[in-house]
Amino acid sequence: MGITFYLIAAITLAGALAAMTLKHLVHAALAVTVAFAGLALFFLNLDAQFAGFAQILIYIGAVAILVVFAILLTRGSDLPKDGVFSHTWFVGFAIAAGIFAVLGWAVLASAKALPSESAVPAVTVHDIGVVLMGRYVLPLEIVALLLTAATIGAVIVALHEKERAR
Amino acid sequence: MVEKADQVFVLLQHWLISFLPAVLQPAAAVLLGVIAIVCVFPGLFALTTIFERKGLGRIQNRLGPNRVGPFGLFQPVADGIKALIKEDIVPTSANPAVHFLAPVILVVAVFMGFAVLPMGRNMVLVDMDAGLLFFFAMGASTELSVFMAGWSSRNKYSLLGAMRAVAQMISYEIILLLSSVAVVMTAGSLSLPKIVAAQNQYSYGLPHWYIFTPWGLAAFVMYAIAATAETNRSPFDLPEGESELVAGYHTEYSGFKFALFFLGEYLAMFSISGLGTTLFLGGWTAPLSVLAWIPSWIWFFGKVMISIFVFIWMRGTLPRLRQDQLMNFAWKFVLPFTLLDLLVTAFWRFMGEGWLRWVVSTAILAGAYVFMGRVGMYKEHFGSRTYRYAE
Amino acid sequence: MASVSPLTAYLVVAALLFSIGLAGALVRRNAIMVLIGIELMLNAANLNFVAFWRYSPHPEALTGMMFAIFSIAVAAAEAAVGLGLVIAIYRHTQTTDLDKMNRMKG
Amino acid sequence: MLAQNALPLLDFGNVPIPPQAWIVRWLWLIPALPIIASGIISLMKQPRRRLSAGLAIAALSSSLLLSLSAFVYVINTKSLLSHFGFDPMVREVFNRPWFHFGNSPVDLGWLLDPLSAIMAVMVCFVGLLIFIYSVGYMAHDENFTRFFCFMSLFAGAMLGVVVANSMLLLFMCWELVGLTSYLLIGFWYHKPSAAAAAKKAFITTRVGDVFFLLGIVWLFAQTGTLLFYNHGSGSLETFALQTLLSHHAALGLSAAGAIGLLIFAGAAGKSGQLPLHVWLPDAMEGPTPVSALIHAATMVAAGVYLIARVYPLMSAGMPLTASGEPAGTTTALVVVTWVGAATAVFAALIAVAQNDIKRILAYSTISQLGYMMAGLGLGGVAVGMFHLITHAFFKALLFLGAGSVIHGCHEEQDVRRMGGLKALMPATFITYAIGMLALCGFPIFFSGFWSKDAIIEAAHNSAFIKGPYYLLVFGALLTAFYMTRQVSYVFFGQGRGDGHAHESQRVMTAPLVILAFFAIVLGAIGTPAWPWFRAFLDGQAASFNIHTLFEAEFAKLLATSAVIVFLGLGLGWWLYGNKSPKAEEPDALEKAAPAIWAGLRDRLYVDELYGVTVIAFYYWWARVADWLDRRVWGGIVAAVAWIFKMFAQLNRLLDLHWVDGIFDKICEEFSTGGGIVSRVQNGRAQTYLRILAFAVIALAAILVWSARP
Repeated sequence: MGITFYLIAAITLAGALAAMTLKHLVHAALAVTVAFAGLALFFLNLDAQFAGFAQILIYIGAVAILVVFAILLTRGSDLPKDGVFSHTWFVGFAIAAGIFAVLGWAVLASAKALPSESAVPAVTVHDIGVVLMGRYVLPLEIVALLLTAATIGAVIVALHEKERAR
Repeated sequence: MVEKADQVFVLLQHWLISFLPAVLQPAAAVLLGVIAIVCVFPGLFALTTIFERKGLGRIQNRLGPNRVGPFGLFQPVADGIKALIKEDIVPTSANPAVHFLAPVILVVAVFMGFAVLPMGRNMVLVDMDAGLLFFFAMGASTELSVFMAGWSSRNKYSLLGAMRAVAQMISYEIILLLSSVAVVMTAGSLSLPKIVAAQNQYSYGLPHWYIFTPWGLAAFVMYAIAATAETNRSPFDLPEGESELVAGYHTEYSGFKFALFFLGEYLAMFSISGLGTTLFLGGWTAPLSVLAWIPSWIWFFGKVMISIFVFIWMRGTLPRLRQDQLMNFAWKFVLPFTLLDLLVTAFWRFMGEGWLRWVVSTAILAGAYVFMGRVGMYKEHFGSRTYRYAE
Repeated sequence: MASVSPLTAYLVVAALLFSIGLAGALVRRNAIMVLIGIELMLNAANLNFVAFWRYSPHPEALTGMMFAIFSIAVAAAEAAVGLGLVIAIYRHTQTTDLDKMNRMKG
Repeated sequence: MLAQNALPLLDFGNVPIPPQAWIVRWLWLIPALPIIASGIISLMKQPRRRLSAGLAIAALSSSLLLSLSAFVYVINTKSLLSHFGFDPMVREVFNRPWFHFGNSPVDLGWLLDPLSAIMAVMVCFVGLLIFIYSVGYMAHDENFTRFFCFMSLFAGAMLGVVVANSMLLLFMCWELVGLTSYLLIGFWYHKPSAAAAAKKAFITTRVGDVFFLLGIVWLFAQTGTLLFYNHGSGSLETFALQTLLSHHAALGLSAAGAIGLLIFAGAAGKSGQLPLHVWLPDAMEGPTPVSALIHAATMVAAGVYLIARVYPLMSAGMPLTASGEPAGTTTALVVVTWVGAATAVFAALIAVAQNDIKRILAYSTISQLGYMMAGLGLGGVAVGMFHLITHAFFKALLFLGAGSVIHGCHEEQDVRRMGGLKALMPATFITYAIGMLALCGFPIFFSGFWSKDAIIEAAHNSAFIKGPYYLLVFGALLTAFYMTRQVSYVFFGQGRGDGHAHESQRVMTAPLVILAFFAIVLGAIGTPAWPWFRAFLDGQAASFNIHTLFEAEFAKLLATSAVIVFLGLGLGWWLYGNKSPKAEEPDALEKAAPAIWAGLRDRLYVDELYGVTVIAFYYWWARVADWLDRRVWGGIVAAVAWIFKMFAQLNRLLDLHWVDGIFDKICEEFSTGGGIVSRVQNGRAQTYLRILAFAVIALAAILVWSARP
């Protein structure tokens, strides 16, 4: 529980909060990128090198870019005219707070039962590869199929329909 | 003596940190490495700019810079001073924070990539287990900075240039990654020093570089194409096509921020050349076993400089592509071919030693190349250009 | 906070992140921001997985890590399809405001 | 099947016959290949001309190869059997059960014996030549692929008739032949006359087929099997024939005789025998290759082939002498003989007064079919079949020649508008002349002479039926006469047509030359000196004996027929040779006897007779049925409908006031309730998400509450 943890937590939560509250969509997208980067740092801090780099590669390199593309394509970079939040925003915040209360209570209530091994796991990329190709080969194939389907699906969904072109 | 020359920088580092208490030694070693990288590559950048301008000059049948210093060698210094003392203009409508952060993030992310490149025997800053993944993660981060630069400038040319750059970089990053995966499959590691070590063998005095296999050659060609596109170099320099977009995403940058972009671009070129060298050209290993006495870092930087020369040469030779040609080329030719190359690599791996795998792999790749190039790309009009002149 | 074990701290951070994401998903009017909120929620879950993996008695089984990696891959697919849908909806309705997308009203 | 036939041979140990001959098992491929080809062609687009024609020809060529190997197999097996002292009759069958009819299984099968082997070879060969000829003849037709589809199907169906070993299979293929003949005759369906002719052919043959079907059913009822041969239990084998003979039908006929006559009615329909011949001349409306195929090799031959196939049934109960020679005849055969002989003369008479080149040939075909029938009735299978085979070749030759003439004269069919083509179309002329001489029975050198002579000889030698001999001889005279008339009109004299005639292309003349060659040489296999054909069919060895030609009895006959032929030729040449009358000028015979000429020209009023009798009767009957339908049945139906309508009215009232009222009330309540609930579904995704999250909180609360200590 070093200073690093608090620093990263602060960066991540600040990024997430900014993303959810900033008016300007591009700013929000950049803020969420900060949150993603913070999460990647969390992963590195947790000795999960592979997951951390994958997080950077996928979330910062792909998802964030995708989000800003979508924002620009839907003219989201203009400021919204009638408010960022929906008019019943209070209900939403209340429910989110309720969820946090439930989760927090659950975590704190079970704190004693949680494992707390502190030895750094000696896991190399090679081990991950072996497990991916061995025990988790079926999920891997399914994810591959899912990604293919998602790629095709996204292309088809977003395809420009010629008849409806204005 | 030979050994000493090879390890001169390592020994220097050890000698320097030996003056410090043991607690501080690891941190100091890293700090020294970082300082070395931060000093060497910008120096190389300065050297390359004059090299490029002179080279392009020769290609275009003129002299190039020749006023500042002997043979114009001090031109980069003059340029640097000019960039530093120039007024830093930020457009009024621009988003100042993002506008400022973009070049910084770019340069930082690019510098990060050098951390895992082995520049000589035992000369790697961090020997990371997932080094290659780290390199690509950092490479992916540059895209966002390009977008930030283009968007925050509030300029149509900047935004268009940024969008083009991002689209192009995303498309070609996949190819870059997949062509590297072929090497990873064979070497069995994501760690770059290990990949170099796997190539550090000789039979009949010739090295076991991956470029000297059918799949390796194919992967290298694809890697080179993708690297050119990834660094926005000609003929893939559409994001900065001055005839269309003024200067692309850094149109609104001036002074030192512009210099940072300039620096970032060249650093990206170095790092991607360095990675290509590491993956396919045996990194710091000598091309012939008899030449192994020459220090390894000389080989590494020599290979990188040759790649840089090829970049410059291409820039002086090839015309720019069209946007649709660029995308079609990436998705319809290079990507399928790279995927096929992955299959061939797996095939190579499991076929065992012998001449048969050479014949089969070469046949598959050559057949696919001819088929996809002739048949698949026929409609994309990549054939010889036709010119029409005014009557 | 010194008495809090590392895992608990990570879990609390993840819960906070999840709630922020959920709040965003519940109150933002823009569909893209709702998707970002959902991504944040997914990431919070990933953080939980990795944290559990790190502090579990058998990290060499790699279960939590694998879960996180697969979850990242699935999230990428989800983002692609979700944003594609947003763009498609935008083309039809010229808006990404969820409050205006109520044609399915019963 | 085969194994049982060949097993005794295996006892010798060194017999070179394989225990299972593949050709028997794969015999079905002979009809199947053209049928499959036609199926494939039917899927092709119209412009795929070369491919469709190529496919049809390739399929039929393959069938020809298979037929030839079957033929060779029969010859080889026969010589082997006779060499080892067995009965040299080759008859191998391959049967498969198809379905059960009550308790009796209905089998399908195919049969390889000399008759089917030689018939299959003939059909394939002549058909193939006609196919090749069609490529040239139909070259300009837009429905080229459809034509080859039909032709291929037609050839396949005919081959099915040939190899069938089951009355049922034979009948199915028989009907398929009928269908395709309808399609082909009506190929140019946009011509009303062609459409009418197709209909006429279809309906007329159907009249015969009804009797045929009755015969089949009767046969099945009596013998319990429809197979021809099945190792002693087939319907044409001794046991079944004995059963049939022991049953007596009406008029002193045995069941065998009655069934034989019913089957003959079917054969008469297909082969255009006397009462049912009317469709054949009209069938000339189809394209010429179709005429050639129908008239020479396939459809009309099917009837003769059928009689030859069921000959054991027809001749059942025939008294035999001690040496096995027939010592009497049966009623069925007598009927066949008389009908055949009458048809021969009748059709030949009509042919004299026709002016359409193809119509003359059509009547000639009917006449020759009469000869074949008479030959079957008088001399048995070999005599009739020999004429069938030779006739197939020279009649195909004549039809294709006629087609070539028509093609060359720009679709002109009237012989009076032709003339002088001898010089313009030399290849056609020479081959046509060969065909004509073969048909006339020009002595010694032409196949027609030997086959026709065999029939006349059989008629002369027959001790039981005398009349047909004179009819047949008169028919031969007429044949020579009308063919001379036709050839004189077409090829000699001055050209009378408009437009310039030209020789046809190679692809059309080449089949003519091949057919002409066979029209000459085919006679060699059936001369009395070397009766190979008869021996082949009867399963005996043939021996060469030149002296039979010079026996007094035979020489007398030979001389008679020669004299008759020359008389006919001379008469024809005297009246028409090199005269080149004008087209509008009355015929030479018409000047002599206008009344007879008019009768002959109008085809002896058979069509008109049918018009006032059968067709008029059907019209009247149809009118009665129509009246019944409209007044009686229609009235009943209307009454029933009215009653139901009344019921429906009653029902409607009930529905309107009671059922609907209650239902509407319930629906209203539902609608109000739904309106209240639907407020929750406001179409906003976030509302749903909130409900979901709220539910999670609620669930957690319940959990916490219930887990409370």
